[in-house]
Amino acid sequence: MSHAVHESHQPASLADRVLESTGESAAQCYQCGKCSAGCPLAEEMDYSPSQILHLLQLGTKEMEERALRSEAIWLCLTCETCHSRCPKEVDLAKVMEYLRSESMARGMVNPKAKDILAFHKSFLDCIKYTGRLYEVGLISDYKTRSWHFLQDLTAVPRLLKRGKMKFLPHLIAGRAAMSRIFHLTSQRKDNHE
Amino acid sequence: MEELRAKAKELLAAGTVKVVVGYGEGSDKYRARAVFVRKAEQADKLICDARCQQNLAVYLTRSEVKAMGKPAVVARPPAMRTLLQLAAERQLAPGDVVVLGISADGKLLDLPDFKAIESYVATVPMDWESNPELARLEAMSSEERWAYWKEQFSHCIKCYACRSSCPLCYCSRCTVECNQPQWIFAAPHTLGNLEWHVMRAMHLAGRCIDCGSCSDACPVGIPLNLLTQMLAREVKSDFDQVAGLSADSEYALSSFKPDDKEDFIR
Amino acid sequence: MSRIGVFVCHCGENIGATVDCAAVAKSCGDLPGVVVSTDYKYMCSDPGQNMIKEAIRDQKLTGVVVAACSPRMHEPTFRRACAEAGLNPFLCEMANLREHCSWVHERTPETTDKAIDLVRVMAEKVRRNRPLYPIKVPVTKTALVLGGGIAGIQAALDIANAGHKVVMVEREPSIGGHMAQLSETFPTLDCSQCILTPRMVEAARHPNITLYTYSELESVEGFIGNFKVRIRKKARSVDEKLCTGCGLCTQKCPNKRIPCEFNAQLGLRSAIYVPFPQAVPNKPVIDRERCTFFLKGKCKVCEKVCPTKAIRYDQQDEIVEHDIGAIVAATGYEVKGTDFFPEYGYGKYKDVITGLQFERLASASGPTQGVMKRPSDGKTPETVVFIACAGSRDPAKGIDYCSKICCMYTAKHAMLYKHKVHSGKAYVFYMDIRAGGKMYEEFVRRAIEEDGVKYVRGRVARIYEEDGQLIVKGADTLLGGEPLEIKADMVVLASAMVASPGAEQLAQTLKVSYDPYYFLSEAHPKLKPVETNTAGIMVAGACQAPKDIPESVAQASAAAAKVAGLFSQSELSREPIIAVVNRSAPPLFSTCVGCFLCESACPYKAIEREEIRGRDGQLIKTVAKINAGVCQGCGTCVALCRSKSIDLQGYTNDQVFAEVMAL
Amino acid sequence: MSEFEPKITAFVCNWCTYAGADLTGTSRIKYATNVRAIRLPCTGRIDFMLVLKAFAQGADGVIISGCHPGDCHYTAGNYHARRRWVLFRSLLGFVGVDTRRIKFAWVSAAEGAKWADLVNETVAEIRQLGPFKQYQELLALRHQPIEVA
Amino acid sequence: MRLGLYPGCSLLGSSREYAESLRAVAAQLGIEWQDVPDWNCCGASAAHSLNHDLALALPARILAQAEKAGIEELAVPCSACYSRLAITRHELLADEKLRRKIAGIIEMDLECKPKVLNVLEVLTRFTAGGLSDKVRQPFKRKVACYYGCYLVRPHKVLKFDRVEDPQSMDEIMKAVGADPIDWAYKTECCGAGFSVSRTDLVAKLSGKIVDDAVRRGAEAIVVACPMCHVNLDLRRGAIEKHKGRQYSIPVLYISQVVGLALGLDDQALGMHRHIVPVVFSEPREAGCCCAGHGEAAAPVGATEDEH
Repeated sequence: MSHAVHESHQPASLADRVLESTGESAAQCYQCGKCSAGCPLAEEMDYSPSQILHLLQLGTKEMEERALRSEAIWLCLTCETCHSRCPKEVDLAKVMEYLRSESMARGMVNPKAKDILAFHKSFLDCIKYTGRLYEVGLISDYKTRSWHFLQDLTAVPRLLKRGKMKFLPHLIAGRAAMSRIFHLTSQRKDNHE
Repeated sequence: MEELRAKAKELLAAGTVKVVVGYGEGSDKYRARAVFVRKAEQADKLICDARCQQNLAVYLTRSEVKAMGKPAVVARPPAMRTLLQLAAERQLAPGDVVVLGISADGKLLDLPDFKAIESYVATVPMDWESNPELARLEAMSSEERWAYWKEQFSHCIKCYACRSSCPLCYCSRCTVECNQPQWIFAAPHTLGNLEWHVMRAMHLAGRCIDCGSCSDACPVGIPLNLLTQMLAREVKSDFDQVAGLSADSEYALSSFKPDDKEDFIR
Repeated sequence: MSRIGVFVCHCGENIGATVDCAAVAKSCGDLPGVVVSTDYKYMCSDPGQNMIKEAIRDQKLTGVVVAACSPRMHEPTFRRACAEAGLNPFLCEMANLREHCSWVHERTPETTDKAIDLVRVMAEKVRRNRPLYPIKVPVTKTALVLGGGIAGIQAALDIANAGHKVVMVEREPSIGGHMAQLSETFPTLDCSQCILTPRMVEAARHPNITLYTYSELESVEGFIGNFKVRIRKKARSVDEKLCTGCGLCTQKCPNKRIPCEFNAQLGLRSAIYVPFPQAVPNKPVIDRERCTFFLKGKCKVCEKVCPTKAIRYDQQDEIVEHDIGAIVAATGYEVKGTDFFPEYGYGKYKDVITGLQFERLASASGPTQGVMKRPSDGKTPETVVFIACAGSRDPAKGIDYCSKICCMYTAKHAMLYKHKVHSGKAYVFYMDIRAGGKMYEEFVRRAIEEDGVKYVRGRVARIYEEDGQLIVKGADTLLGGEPLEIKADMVVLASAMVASPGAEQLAQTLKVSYDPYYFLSEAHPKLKPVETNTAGIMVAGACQAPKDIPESVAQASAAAAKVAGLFSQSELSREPIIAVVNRSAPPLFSTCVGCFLCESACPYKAIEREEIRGRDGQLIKTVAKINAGVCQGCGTCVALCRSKSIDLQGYTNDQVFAEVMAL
Repeated sequence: MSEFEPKITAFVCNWCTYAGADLTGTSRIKYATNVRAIRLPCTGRIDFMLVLKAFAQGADGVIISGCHPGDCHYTAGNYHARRRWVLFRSLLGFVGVDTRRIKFAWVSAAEGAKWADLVNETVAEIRQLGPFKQYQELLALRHQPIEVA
Repeated sequence: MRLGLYPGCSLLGSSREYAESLRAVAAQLGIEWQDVPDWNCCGASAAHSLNHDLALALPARILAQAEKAGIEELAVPCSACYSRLAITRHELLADEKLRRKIAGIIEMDLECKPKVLNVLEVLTRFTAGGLSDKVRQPFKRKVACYYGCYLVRPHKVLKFDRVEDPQSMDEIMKAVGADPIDWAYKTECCGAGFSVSRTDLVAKLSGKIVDDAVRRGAEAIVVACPMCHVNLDLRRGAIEKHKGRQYSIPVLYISQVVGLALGLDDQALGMHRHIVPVVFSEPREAGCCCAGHGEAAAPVGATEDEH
């Protein structure tokens, strides 16, 4: 189920690519809206989950781009509420996951999503080098990426006070393995710039 | 081997069975042959070693053996599958036969009923799953395959050893014996031979339990089991059914799914 | 030695202009066994037919080939002609020179060659034809109707009124089925019981109808026209003859805290009970699982109070047998309970109810006498949410199909609610409104336009309780899936319609096929909607698929018509084109080895097992036997039989083989 | 004519394909004369041996056609037939028969045109493949002529 | 009982108390932890937001490491990690090709043998039979059992408990003398990985959760997931700001509650590490543990909010 985005034979429509790489078919959806009804962040989204699927179903170039440029795909928390209730058993979280990666691959990331993306990247970079999540490193790296230098300023000392943050990262032995994993799985410019 | 003989003695002595179908010394030290032990004291005629591969279940449906009374049969995994298939085809009922199962490594197995046999054979792989010869033929071009089989069939002398060695060829009248109409040319020439073997393979499709007796028995060495093996694999891949694994299995050709494969039908 | 006549028809220009009919006749004259071969302008005309008849008489023909149009056109005509001339009609075959030759080819030598081939093929077949005689099956003119709902009642009455006997079996203590539970019916809003109860009484009183309530089908044997059925009369613990239905026992019964099935668990009943006031028969039964006497061994209050001494604690189940000619299955449906819906609270919220429960709430005879009160606290619900497609069209829940009636009854429910609670607010969550039917769309529009029911297009994701109210989390897909939260006092689930419990078992007893949801299958989706693939067994109502009342009634009458048609003759006569298992002299008896692999290939379950026994009664072998009454002659078993022990009359191996060899 | 004219035997069911072919006629749609159709009640009745016999009789191609799935007059005959053909076809393929010589189709009573196309396309394709030499060779090895009586 | 343990990154940092309490409780119940050697981060929730292969490869390495160490059952306290490991295992077992591919990426044998257990599954093994003999100070309080997303969804894969309104944590709570309330937000999402990047959304989502728990009279929210804990505890300031009111309800790890009931002391259970002090309005009948506890007893709302 690896992503097909960069394989030579690229299926014509976005829906087809989603199907090929996630096994989830947008055509399955009959637009009952149960996903949107249950989604914790539906009201924050520019397109509700069911609309994202509808964009895929319509499948014109414009519609597909709207889906890929949407903020919705970034607001998806992969909480799986939609999937667990979908009468047609569409794993929307998986679809969103795919859309995010293609959105990045094609440089269509919605500007409003920059913070979220920045965090994910900081997070991954962090474990890429240390093997484990190093919260201090994560936060500082995230701040520099996101330019939110002041955020959580007051939280940090309280965390430190309660012994919840260490100044030095845990370095795992298999760091070589980690960087190889990252290298092999990110044969695509999209993952980390 | 000793425990086998002991068991056979016990069964015959107790009168649980009237005959034990097993392996005995053959005409020379390289061969084993089927023996029908009917007295406890003769049980020592039974042997069990690497030479003993023939599928003895073939005798169970033969009237001569039936006449002897309730049998016990020494069964290697293929014979076990035969018993299950025969049961599925109403030729055997539970309790009709005592099974002296022999595991691949020659151990005597305790297989009190069909359920037990089922759970054992489930663990034994089929030959068709990994027969390089199958792959070799499929790699050939259509023409090459035709040439191959034409050559093979040209040798067939219609001795029907394939049929008599086959535990599932138990019909009281074989189609080849029909003369109203004469479905298959009686004379042994390539076309008739082809018809005979194609027909036999079709009649075993979804039933063959892959013991290989047919090709072992063939005096001119035609690898007949390739035909049935190829079909067995089709049945598995297309209909997800395997013969000989259950005493109440469905017959692939008298069952169906509405969405069965039909990519070749326009 | 066969003497065959070949008669080539010109069909005016239709064949003659393209095929050289004379040449065909001439060349076919030389075919082995052919003694007459001639051509004529119109074979189907009287002179033409006479030509054939004369030839049969004068030439003592043993077989006839008419080379003309399609057998699907004139085979009956020419076979009749042969019969009139004293030749067994099944010794006549047709070669299709028109549809399959002259009309599809140009006039070329090849076309005539093909025509000759087609005749030769048939000549070779006819040489092997054997005289066949129509199969006669006696018909017992009594119908068995399974299920006493509206479909069963309708079917029973129609058959009975046609002058035939009917045996009616109902599982519950009273007939009436789900329709008796309904309040009003769409689209007319007339009271369900008002239109149903007269029919129930009529059925019970009808001289031609024998009614078994609180009874179940035990077994069925035989085939069309000749079924033998056994029916289990469950012990009522009451002597129906003595009981007058005075109701004293039910009033005095100390155990009155049992959830009432008729009121869909919303009301209570006693241990000895009559399901509902208008029950037919109006005789109580003792619920032995709940009766104090049966549980603890003492009580017997009912026995003490019964004025006619009709109570029978020691009554046993009774098995009755009937000879039956045809069966109508009308076993109806069930609805999914609220516990089927995790996201709607696993049934733990009292005020989340099913449509059927709402019917009881709305019914004047219901636990609230038709006053809108919610189950939890009896408060009048100010806001009610109706959820359509609850469980239906929901593959995740294993129910892919549309329950068909929910759109309509949900509109009706909302309407009824608004009529009862004018100030109330009614919301309907729907996916599509399916209102195909006479006055249906108009009805739904009325609910929306006149009664102000609010329709929201979307599925509800979750319901939870908060301060005695139900928070309904939905979304409005017409507003782009915008989340929509409604604080409701009551929620009504139009929960999925499913086959009634035991449907699968019933289907197996009847040997009729059923779909993955255990709805019984009709013989043909378009052309045989009430027959099943087992001859003589019909389906009616929701046991075949979700249906509303009008449809159920229509199908019931259709089934009744089929039964009446069958009963219109005292003998069934069927074309002898059926499969036959060979028989031969001892010791073989038959070449059949009894593998019965053919059994499951038969779409009609026509293959039976025959035990061949010696004089001493010793079982020699078990072989297949085709039930001539049931076999339809598809020949699937014939092609399947390895030892060629089965053959198909009219298309025997010998005949078909010869046809191929003639080419 | 000089060109090779394939001989084709068709096995069709009575209720769908035979009726469909009738419709081809009533609609006066023209097609090649090479096909001889044998009428059987149902595809379920078609014994695979008949196909071998057709080839033995010198047929260069065979057509097998019946009701579409779900439309079988006998509800399920065609489903059983379909399984039979799945296996029979791969078996013939395995012994080296060019399976293009056997055409399987669903032709309903309403598909008169489809029948004509089926015949024409089959004839054309078999003409391409040429006479069924392989089988003919075996025929040459025949000892005695087939007894029809 | 010997069980494999995958602590996960947060248990070394932001949720040390979870680790501490878990180890303390384990000692009491006789669980012997075998940590996965040289484990790495599972990637939740960032990896599967960006790159599917990576999202599989990271957990796959953990599984492989556990396998190599001969671990048969792998306990995963962090439910985010649990979800990643369980889903990865499921996907890899379902797709031979994929498994070989990932095995190639991590360059290790990958049979996916170790069975993945969440903390509730582990604890239930001890509470199912009733803990009464071990319970010294029944935790006699109304608790809101908060399961969050990752313990129950996707049900098809995890096949754990009921997907809506699950019960296992409630049962464990009953076993230690607590009184689990019936509430609406058991499985609603808290905002998960958005804690840092979209604190505003987390405040909103977690706000609903805290609010409902309080309105229904819960005295404590019980969680089994560091992410949930961070959002409900560390982000309390943001929540209060968003809701415009203050909430004193503490957020405890299930292991801490069990620990208290077993009579372990606060320090050992890391009670002092919460941002929202563990203070209960009225003391429990059965002695008192936390009330007025110096270290943690900061005044309600002392959690000044971010910038």
